[in-house]
Amino acid sequence: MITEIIIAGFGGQGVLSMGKILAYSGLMEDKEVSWFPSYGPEQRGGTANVTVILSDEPISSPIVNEYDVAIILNQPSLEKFEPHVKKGGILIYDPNGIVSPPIRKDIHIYTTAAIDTATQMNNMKAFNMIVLGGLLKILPLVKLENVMKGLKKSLPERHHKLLPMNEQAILKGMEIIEEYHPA
Amino acid sequence: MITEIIIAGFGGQGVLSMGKILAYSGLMEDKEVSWFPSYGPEQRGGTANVTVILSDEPISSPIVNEYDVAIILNQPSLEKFEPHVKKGGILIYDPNGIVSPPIRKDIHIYTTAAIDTATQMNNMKAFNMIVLGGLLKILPLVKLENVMKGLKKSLPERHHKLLPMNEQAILKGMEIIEEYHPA
Amino acid sequence: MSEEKEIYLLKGNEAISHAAIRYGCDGYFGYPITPQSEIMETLMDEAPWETTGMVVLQAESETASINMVYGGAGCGKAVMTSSSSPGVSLMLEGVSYLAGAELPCLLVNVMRGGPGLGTIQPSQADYFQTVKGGGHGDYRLITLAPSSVQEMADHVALGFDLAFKYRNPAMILTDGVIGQMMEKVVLPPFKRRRTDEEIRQQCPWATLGKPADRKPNIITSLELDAHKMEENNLRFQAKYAQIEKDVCLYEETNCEDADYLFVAFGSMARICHKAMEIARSEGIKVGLIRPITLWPYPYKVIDSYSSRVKGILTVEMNAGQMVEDVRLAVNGKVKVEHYGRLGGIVPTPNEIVTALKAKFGA
Amino acid sequence: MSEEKEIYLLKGNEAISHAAIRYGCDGYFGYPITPQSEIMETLMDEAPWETTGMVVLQAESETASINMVYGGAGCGKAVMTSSSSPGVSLMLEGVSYLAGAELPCLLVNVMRGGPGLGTIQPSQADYFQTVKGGGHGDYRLITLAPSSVQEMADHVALGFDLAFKYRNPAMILTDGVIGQMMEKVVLPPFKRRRTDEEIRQQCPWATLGKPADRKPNIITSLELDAHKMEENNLRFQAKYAQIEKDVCLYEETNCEDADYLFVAFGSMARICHKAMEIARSEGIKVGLIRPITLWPYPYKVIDSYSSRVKGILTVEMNAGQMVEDVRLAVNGKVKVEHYGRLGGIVPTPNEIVTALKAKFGA
Amino acid sequence: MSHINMIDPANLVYAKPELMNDNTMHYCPGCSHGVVHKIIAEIISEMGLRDKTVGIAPVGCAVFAYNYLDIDWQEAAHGRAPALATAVKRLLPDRLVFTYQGDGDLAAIGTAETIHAANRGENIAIIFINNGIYGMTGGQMAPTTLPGMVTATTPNGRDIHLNGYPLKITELLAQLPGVCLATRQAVHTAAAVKKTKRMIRKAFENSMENKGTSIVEVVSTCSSGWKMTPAAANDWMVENMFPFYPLGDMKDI
Amino acid sequence: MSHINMIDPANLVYAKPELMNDNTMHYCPGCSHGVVHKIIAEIISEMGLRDKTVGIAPVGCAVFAYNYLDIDWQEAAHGRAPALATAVKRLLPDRLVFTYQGDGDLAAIGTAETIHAANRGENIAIIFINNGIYGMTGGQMAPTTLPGMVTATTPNGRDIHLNGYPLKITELLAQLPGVCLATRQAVHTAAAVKKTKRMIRKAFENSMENKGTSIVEVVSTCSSGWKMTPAAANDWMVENMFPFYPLGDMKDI
Amino acid sequence: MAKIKGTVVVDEERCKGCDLCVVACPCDVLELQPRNVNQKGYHYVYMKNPDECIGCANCGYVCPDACLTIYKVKAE
Amino acid sequence: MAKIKGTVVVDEERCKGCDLCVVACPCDVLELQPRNVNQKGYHYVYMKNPDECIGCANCGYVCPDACLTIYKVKAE
Ligand SMILES: Cc1ncc(C[n+]2csc(CCOP(=O)(O)OP(=O)(O)O)c2C)c(N)n1
Ligand SMILES: Cc1ncc(C[n+]2csc(CCOP(=O)(O)OP(=O)(O)O)c2C)c(N)n1
Ligand code: SF4
Ligand code: SF4
Ligand code: SF4
Ligand code: SF4
Ligand code: SF4
Ligand code: SF4
Ligand SMILES: [Mg+2]
Ligand SMILES: [Mg+2]
Repeated sequence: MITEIIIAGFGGQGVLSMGKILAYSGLMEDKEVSWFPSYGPEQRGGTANVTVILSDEPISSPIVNEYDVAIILNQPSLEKFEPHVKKGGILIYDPNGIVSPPIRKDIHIYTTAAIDTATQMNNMKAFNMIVLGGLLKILPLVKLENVMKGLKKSLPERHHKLLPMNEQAILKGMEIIEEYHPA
Repeated sequence: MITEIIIAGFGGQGVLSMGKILAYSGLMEDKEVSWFPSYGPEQRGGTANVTVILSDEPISSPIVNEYDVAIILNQPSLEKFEPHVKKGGILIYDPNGIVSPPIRKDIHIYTTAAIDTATQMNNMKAFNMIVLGGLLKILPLVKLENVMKGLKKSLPERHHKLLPMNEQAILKGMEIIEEYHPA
Repeated sequence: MSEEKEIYLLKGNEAISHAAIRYGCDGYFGYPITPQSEIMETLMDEAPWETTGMVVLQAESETASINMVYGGAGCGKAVMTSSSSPGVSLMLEGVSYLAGAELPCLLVNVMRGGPGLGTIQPSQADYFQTVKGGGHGDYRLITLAPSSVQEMADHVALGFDLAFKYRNPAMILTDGVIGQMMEKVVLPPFKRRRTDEEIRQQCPWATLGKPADRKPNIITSLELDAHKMEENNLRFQAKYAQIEKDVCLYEETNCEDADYLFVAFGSMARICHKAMEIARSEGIKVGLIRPITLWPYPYKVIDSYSSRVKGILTVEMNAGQMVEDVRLAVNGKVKVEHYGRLGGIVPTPNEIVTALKAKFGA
Repeated sequence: MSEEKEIYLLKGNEAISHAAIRYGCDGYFGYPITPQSEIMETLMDEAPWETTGMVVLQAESETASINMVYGGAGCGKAVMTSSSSPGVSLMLEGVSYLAGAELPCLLVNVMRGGPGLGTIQPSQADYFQTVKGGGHGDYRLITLAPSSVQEMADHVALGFDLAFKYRNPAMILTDGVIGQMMEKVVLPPFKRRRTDEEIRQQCPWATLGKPADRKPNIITSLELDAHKMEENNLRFQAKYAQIEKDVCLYEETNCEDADYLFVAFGSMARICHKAMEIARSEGIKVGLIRPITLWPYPYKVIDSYSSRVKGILTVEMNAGQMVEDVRLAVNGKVKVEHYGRLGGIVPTPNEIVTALKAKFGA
Repeated sequence: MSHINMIDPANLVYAKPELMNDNTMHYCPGCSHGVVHKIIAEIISEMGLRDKTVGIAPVGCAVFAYNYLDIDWQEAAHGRAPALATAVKRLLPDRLVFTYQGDGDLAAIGTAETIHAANRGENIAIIFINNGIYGMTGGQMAPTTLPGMVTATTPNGRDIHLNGYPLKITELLAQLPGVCLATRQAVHTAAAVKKTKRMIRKAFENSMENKGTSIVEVVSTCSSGWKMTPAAANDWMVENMFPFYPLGDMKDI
Repeated sequence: MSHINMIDPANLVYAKPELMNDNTMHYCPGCSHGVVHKIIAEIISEMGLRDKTVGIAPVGCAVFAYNYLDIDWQEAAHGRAPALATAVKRLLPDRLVFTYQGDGDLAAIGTAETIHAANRGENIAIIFINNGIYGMTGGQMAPTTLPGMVTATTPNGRDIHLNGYPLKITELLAQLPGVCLATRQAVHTAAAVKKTKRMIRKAFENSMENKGTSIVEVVSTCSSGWKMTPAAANDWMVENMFPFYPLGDMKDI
Repeated sequence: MAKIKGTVVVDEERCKGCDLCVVACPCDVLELQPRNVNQKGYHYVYMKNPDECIGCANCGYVCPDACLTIYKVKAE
Repeated sequence: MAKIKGTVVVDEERCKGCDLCVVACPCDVLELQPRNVNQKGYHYVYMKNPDECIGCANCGYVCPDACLTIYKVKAE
């Protein structure tokens, strides 16, 4: 099995690190993983994205044409990546700031009100974990325990105290994700 | 007709400028000419040489294996170039400072006591013109008047007052050249 | 040690830094430039001067960096630098000096799109610069083209080892894809740095200070006497011929029954691998040759297929550079075409398959 | 004017300087290096700033020189620099920028033996650097290879004209033989420098100050958007293809009945000419192809002999560089061999004839 | 008078400069570059020199300066802006020629070009944005990074023994006979902005009057590189940068 | 006592230094390079550091320094000696590392490397031969060429408007915190030679004691480039170079 | 007594919410939108206390993105 | 009274005839060979007034080519 995922949003939203945690989680499950970011000069509010591939076989190309899963966190990214989700694939987006929602009917679309939830939790840092929770709910790519292991691995020691908060955020994300059907 | 000449000695002896005057003289006679120096960082008393070719036809290579004429002004140059004079060719040298004179019997060898003569004339600057005079005596490659024209052309205006002195030196050189027969 | 066999998830750039420390690298000198700044940043973060004693210095420019490499290499130390295309161009005088003075060292170019300031996106347009002659004069760089993060790590030791074996600079020629992507990687075990005494033995030419019992060691690329300079060059050429005999790394995949071959290096080989899978799934028998050393180039292995396949497609992120070497390899025996994307665009597997069909009617 | 048809006896280097002044060159920026320092020295001596208004400036380095050229060229001015091998290596980032910003200018490399500091004697070992890619990225330099002092003068105008026609840097690639030798030369008549108004018309892209009625002119090689950067590159490639169609200079001598061909450029073509004479005098029918433009390269004309001759010998003062282009030209149809001397040694006509016999049993 | 009624050209006291176009600047929020851009735009307008100006952009965050000010621009290779400017000014002696450079560009890789252009007394103005860091490439140490300052390549703070001392290049330049103006300013307050504007205007006048090289250093913030909010960065600058890089004129002749 | 009898090691007061070998130096008659070579050879012997010394030769007339002093040498690319020295000294911290550079090498193409090595306070000694000209390449203008001085590229004398000002780089270096010693000396008289020797020795001691960067400028002659006899060149130097490049210590801490 | 009054027009789409104008204002006139963001996702600035504005333009001078236009009148 | 006497040994083949030692000598001891040259063509230095030499070594210090060896004794 191979799952090709794009995560895209504004720089600063934690797009790259969400991808990193996903990749680390895959690593904990002995999967093959690849993580390829859009990179550049400081993103300065521009868009950022990362392609994460989890696979049981060696991964040939870290760059792909189409995605099994697209996680979309702002309007420009939605426009850019919605067309590249594989038929029957998954698109998850946070409706905050989205003025024209997705329209495809040949894919599964979900919303996660992660920004609002994080604001309510008064913890914007949890935002990307909430999104990740949503993904794991609908596509249990990796076990939660392995996500936590991955997180532990990817965070410097001094941040390990934040682990419980992150776990809560993931669980919260699993709760709030909702299916969306374009009109 | 094509004449391939090497002039070689210490840097500072006027080797390059003698070649230049020869080339200019050829120019005055509408010959094809080429002048190719050994070049380098300041010669600092090292050896310097220049290949001058005078020809009625276009000159293909400015660099040659063997010379019709070799004009030799110090010991190292003698050692270097004597073997490369064409059979039947000409070698002219100033015996001053030469400890082992030329030995070939298949070429024509001449001596010109130019250094001594110049010292006597109290005019070391005339040295290379004396040598040139010798060459012209035994091989009238270019007419004296064209040498003078060439000289005029190659010297900056402010040095034109030196022309008569140079002419005298050439004439002197024609006088003092002597054939030499190796033992 | 089990800790050392631990699997890491690292960027290609980071893998290079960790591998360098573990190799016992003595010094890194560099200047920031995207997409490779993580190499120096990782080293600064690891602070190996506190552990192995490795020196890490941010230089004032790439020009300074490469000349620091020259200074360090002249002492027989295992030193390296890294940069990306424009920065590497600034190093070329120094690279030619390194080659001319026969100094072992490791250079890394994480290529980005040019010419000029260009773009920071991935590219392979410095192939010619690296394998034909960026700097002046006849010289060669042992050139390694990793196509995975694991190879980024592995090629550090390989590059240094070859560099020291032949007293010649080695270059890891990679690009923004491999430099920036994260993959699993097994890092090599830690080796300690060589002592000065070991260097004196292994590199008797190194300038470590002249003891009474040997002549002065002189590191120079100068020889004003053209005859002696020619001798130097003949010695270099003989060495290059020896390296060509000894070293030639490549990877063949599905070539035995192939009607068409992809030839691609580095990140493009990864993408061609996927394109090969797609083409095979459509019934087109495609194989892939991945040169791992770009110099020495695997001319022979490519030529060995020249009368067995119907066509060869080189895929490069440039306007057609390695394709010349493939053409030189097959010497007219089979049609060789080039497919490339430029200026930072990474071709997708699908478009490569399409290109194959278009060029060869496959 | 008769005065202008006067015949001069000049060094190749000096011819370049006089030709530049007469062309109406606007600026020269350079740094001393043997064997080409006479170019700047002659300019300084002529003091054209007092006559034509040409700027002549000794820069602090070759790096500065090439970037001054960039600045001047960006203003649509006809500007140039010159150097020799190590100095040219230092210019390569700038050269890539010039190509990437599509700036016309004239570069001169009077090659000496490398690699490294090498020697100051003549060499042709920067062929690859010039025609394949010295700097980073896919770019091309219009490359002229004069083989006489007359051509040194003539190629100044030719180089500038082509550079401006195609908005691309042009390079005169020559060596210490041609740079240092004196020959007869007819200098071109004086042309006055273009006025700013003329430049505005001929180079609407030039940065001369933005009047109200046009958009700002921007000279840059940067484009962070990879798609746009690819478009830029495709534009460059299209331009290069056009130049390849339009421009290709070479000289054929005695090729009609030839059994063997010499292919050689610059000073080596002169020496091969003599070798050809010697060989013919011995009854070996040898012809000579002298590429005058090294890029675009006369692939077609060489290929046109590939089924008519028994062998081709390229003669170069390097370890075998242009020979690859000759091989690419004939694509296996005829045996191509290389003869070269290295490190500053100029081969003699005799040894070339000997090499021909040895390689082909001619 | 209601707010809406005040909005009348007659009452205008401050607006986006005419020469600054509508492109969104790519700079991070609060980046000093934008302020200096505005100042330059205003001066060129005020001096009526739009058609006589050639700006030289650096490699650094200001590489895209050419996208924001509607004048002719050249984009230089990293550190070489003074070399470009030298040629431009010598070939177009009646133009205003200025470079706009960051600390990495001017004081690291471009050290030789900067010093030699200034020492030749090229009639150019050099605007030098000293934010103590390499902004563009993600916050590595610059030659001007303060001791102890954390950057991507000094994760534990600049250690002078490992990384050398911060370089006060403007002090060096001030001593060169070719330099007619050398000053250090900032743009964190309205007053500072006005002072900086006066000095840049003077630098531009010097270029037009061929008086030699002028250098205006602007001590700046880089909130992204410093990992602070823009306001906090200003405070940090006042507290830490100013003592080391004191504002004021070093030379003005 | 007859002259022949005086020739006894016991009576020796001066001889070719032990570390200087028998190769004929390629320098022109009277060239200052030779004198400075001798001084360096003497000091290394006296300090007993032959087996601990790495010298860095420049591109310039002294490129062949490695042929004359029997120590380990590296020959640097033009202007980059301080970069080499930086790496050598950091990798071999207990060695004596010095560069030997001409004015073109150090103060033109190598400006950035010189300033940054000094500013980092690399523990190296820089011996700087300022002869106001590019000797090696045939006498072109150097950054230190005096106004009015005739060279191959200033045939009518250096004109500061065309060619810029002479650069007093040692004065600049003296101000960098990384520099512990900056001095300007000469070698035209026995007394000057002795003084220069003291300062170079100090510079070498500084390198061994890791006190920072030392720079010893030696105002020198280039009789070939200046087109004078060596003796006349010395006089010209005293009359013309010394007023502009006054001898003395600028910094010594 | 003539009182000086000012007003500030914000180019909301240009604003990057850097807060520098807010800090620079001597009269506490400005504030970043606490919730609303512009299309680029920034909390842009607005006049919280419009009547306090004296039209000094301090805000304008320090705004890096030239988002602010300032007008001033002498009010009765 | 003890008089200081010196002598100078010239490495004639090393000497380049630069004249610097001649100029440096306080006692007019040295001179360049007016006619003779060494193998490199230089008029090398010799002791014209050997008895004037005080062994001060000034000549040695300034000789760029390290041609001079100087000895000194206290003569009665
Ligand atoms: C030759 C070269 N080396 C390195 C780089 C990468 N680079 C781009 S900008 C920059 C430094 C920018 O810092 P600074 O000049 O301080 O400007 P800032 O971004 O801080 O305004 C560097 C190192 C490059 N583009 N070219
Ligand atoms: C990159 C490069 N540029 C130019 C040269 C040519 N070159 C050799 S030495 C030299 C200048 C030497 O002058 P200086 O440093 O003053 O030393 P000097 O010969 O006067 O002792 C130059 C320009 C070179 N070798 N390499
Ligand atoms: S990185 Fe720093 S200098 Fe660059 S735009 Fe952002 S704040 Fe400004
Ligand atoms: S050219 Fe000048 S510096 Fe060079 S060796 Fe001769 S005198 Fe000395
Ligand atoms: S104009 Fe002055 S008072 Fe009004 S908002 Fe701006 S800073 Fe505040
Ligand atoms: S200073 Fe400008 S960009 Fe910043 S918050 Fe105020 S208006 Fe917005
Ligand atoms: S030792 Fe003194 S006195 Fe004797 S020759 Fe030398 S300089 Fe003259
Ligand atoms: S100083 Fe030395 S080289 Fe010069 S003349 Fe005297 S002994 Fe000879
Ligand atoms: Mg900065
Ligand atoms: Mg000098």
